[in-house]
Amino acid sequence: MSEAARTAPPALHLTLEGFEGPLDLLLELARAQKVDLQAISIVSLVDQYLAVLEQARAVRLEIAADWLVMAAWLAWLKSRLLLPEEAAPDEDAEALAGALTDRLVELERMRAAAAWLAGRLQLGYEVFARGAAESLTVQDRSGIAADLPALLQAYAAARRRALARRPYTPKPRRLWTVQEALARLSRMVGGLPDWSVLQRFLPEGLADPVERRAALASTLIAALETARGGGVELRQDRPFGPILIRRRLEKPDAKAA
Amino acid sequence: MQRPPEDATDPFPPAGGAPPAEPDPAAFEQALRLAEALVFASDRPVTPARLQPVLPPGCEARTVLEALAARCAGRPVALVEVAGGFAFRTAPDLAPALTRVVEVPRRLPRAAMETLAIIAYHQPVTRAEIEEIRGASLSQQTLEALLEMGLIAPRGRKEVPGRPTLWATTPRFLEQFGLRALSDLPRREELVSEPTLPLAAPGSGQPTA
Amino acid sequence: MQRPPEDATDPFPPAGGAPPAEPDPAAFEQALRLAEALVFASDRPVTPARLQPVLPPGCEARTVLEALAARCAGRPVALVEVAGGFAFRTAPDLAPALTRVVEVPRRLPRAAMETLAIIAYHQPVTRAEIEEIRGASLSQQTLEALLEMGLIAPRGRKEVPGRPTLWATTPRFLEQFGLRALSDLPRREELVSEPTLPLAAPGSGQPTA
Repeated sequence: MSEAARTAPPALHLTLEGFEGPLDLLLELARAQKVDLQAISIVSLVDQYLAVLEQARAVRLEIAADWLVMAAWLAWLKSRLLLPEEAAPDEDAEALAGALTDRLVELERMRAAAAWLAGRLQLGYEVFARGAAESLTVQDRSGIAADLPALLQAYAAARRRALARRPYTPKPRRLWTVQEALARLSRMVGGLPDWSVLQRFLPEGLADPVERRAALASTLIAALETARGGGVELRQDRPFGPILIRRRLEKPDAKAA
Repeated sequence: MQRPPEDATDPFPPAGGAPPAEPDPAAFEQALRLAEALVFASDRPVTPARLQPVLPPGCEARTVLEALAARCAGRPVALVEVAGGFAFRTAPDLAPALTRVVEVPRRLPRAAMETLAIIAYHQPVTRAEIEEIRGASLSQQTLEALLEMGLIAPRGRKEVPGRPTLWATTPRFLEQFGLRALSDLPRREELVSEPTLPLAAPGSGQPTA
Repeated sequence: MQRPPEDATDPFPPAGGAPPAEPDPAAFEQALRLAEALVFASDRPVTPARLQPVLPPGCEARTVLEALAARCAGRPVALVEVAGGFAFRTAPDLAPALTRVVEVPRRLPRAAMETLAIIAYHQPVTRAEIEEIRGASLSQQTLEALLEMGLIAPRGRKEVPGRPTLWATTPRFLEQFGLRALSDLPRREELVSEPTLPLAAPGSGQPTA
């Protein structure tokens, strides 16, 4: 489309469809001036642009906003450029015209770069690479992907699963009988000179709290039983305080009597 | 270098006569160039039929490919006939030097990981005990895989009827999991609430039961 | 057949002395074989650094690759320096024949080529900046086509309001256009030298457009 336009510059105005935007058209018009882009006449460029746009409007009413915005901006720029020297904002207009030229030059450069790239021998078009690469790699699968967290997780998971599957069977309890507590108490109390807490008379190695409480109860009953028989004395200084126990001394005997 | 066609299915007249196609050397040379380029660029082995339309008239594709294969002999890259056509392959004498080893660590299957964990915590332990603790049967395959990886080893036999093998972890196990010693493992009780210990308090300990 | 390395940047002492590395001919020959096999097998350019560990001691990878390139000149598959490495490419004169059987993708349309050129010269660059330079909006289609071909890739975000994506070219871009590095692109000042007959026709060289 633009190819046709270039060969016949006067016919540019027939359509805007071949252009990718106002800048594209401006570049084409600037080229038509056949001078260095740096030396183009912005004023004549503006006139040409507006003329093309006018023609296009005659053909089709609907013209995209960016074309019209560019037209308005260019018209304003032209009026500024044509103002007499003394008008203050002249420098602005010069700068804006320069900026427009710079943009056109940059677009021109990028067009040239695209053309340069397109002219290269391209991979997959003019030259070809190895179609099916050989993989010169061997997989060593001797390593193991496992770390400590995974190991621990596996253990926990296995146990949890095994436990959940197992039918619940209450563990047979090893309970400390009152007889056993009596035996232990009578064996131990002789060696104790002074008050001792009841807990000292529990069997050793009771980790299970239930078994421990049961043993405590048995030992208390045994202590009460022994105290009733006069073997020991019991004492509790305050409610829920520690229960103390000691061998009965001879002297209070008289007092009791 | 150039070889006459050796097509067994087409015994060509030895001399005189008019061999169907003995192309001129320049054309054959160009055919060799085209064949080499096409086989190189193709994403799959090149059949004679695929090569044929590329060749100058009078060149027979299979003949060209076989001549190319002969010419490539001794090069670091050889033309070989594989399923479905011809392809370039690295010469066998060079492949080992070029081959890179990529480590692709295996993941242990769940059963193996759990078994290993149980051996680690309960060692030395018999297979039956592992099954009891895991609540699932243990395949010979799993045990053998762990053995083969060097993570476990037999350590004596249990003095019970049948004298089953006792299993334990190896130094390789410590290395794999970055442990200095087995005592570096977190305590069992921190991992699972075992029914043999606290659960005790009836009702507590087994909310899921 | 064997050539000494021709490294212009390293004028080696003519005789006597102790040239840093003038490996013995057999080792150099083996190095050439290894280099050819490795580059041939690879689907990406092979860097000297990738080749070096494979070579016999005393052989410098770049020297070997350059010697190999010289040796392969004129072959149907030549060694070229591209995208920071070396790769085999079919000779351009064979393209017309090859494209009869090798599938060739559609060429990029003009808008995509221009966008690509802008990204190449202005990278990293935002979409808005590309549109500013072209004076036209950039269609999603164009961006996707370039992305799909692997020619461009996002490279971070610009620290301005909205943090727009910055685009840059990829190594694949260098490969596509046979460039050793971005510095192989013509300098900006050289792009438009002759103002009157600049780039004769934008969109030329693209007969399909």
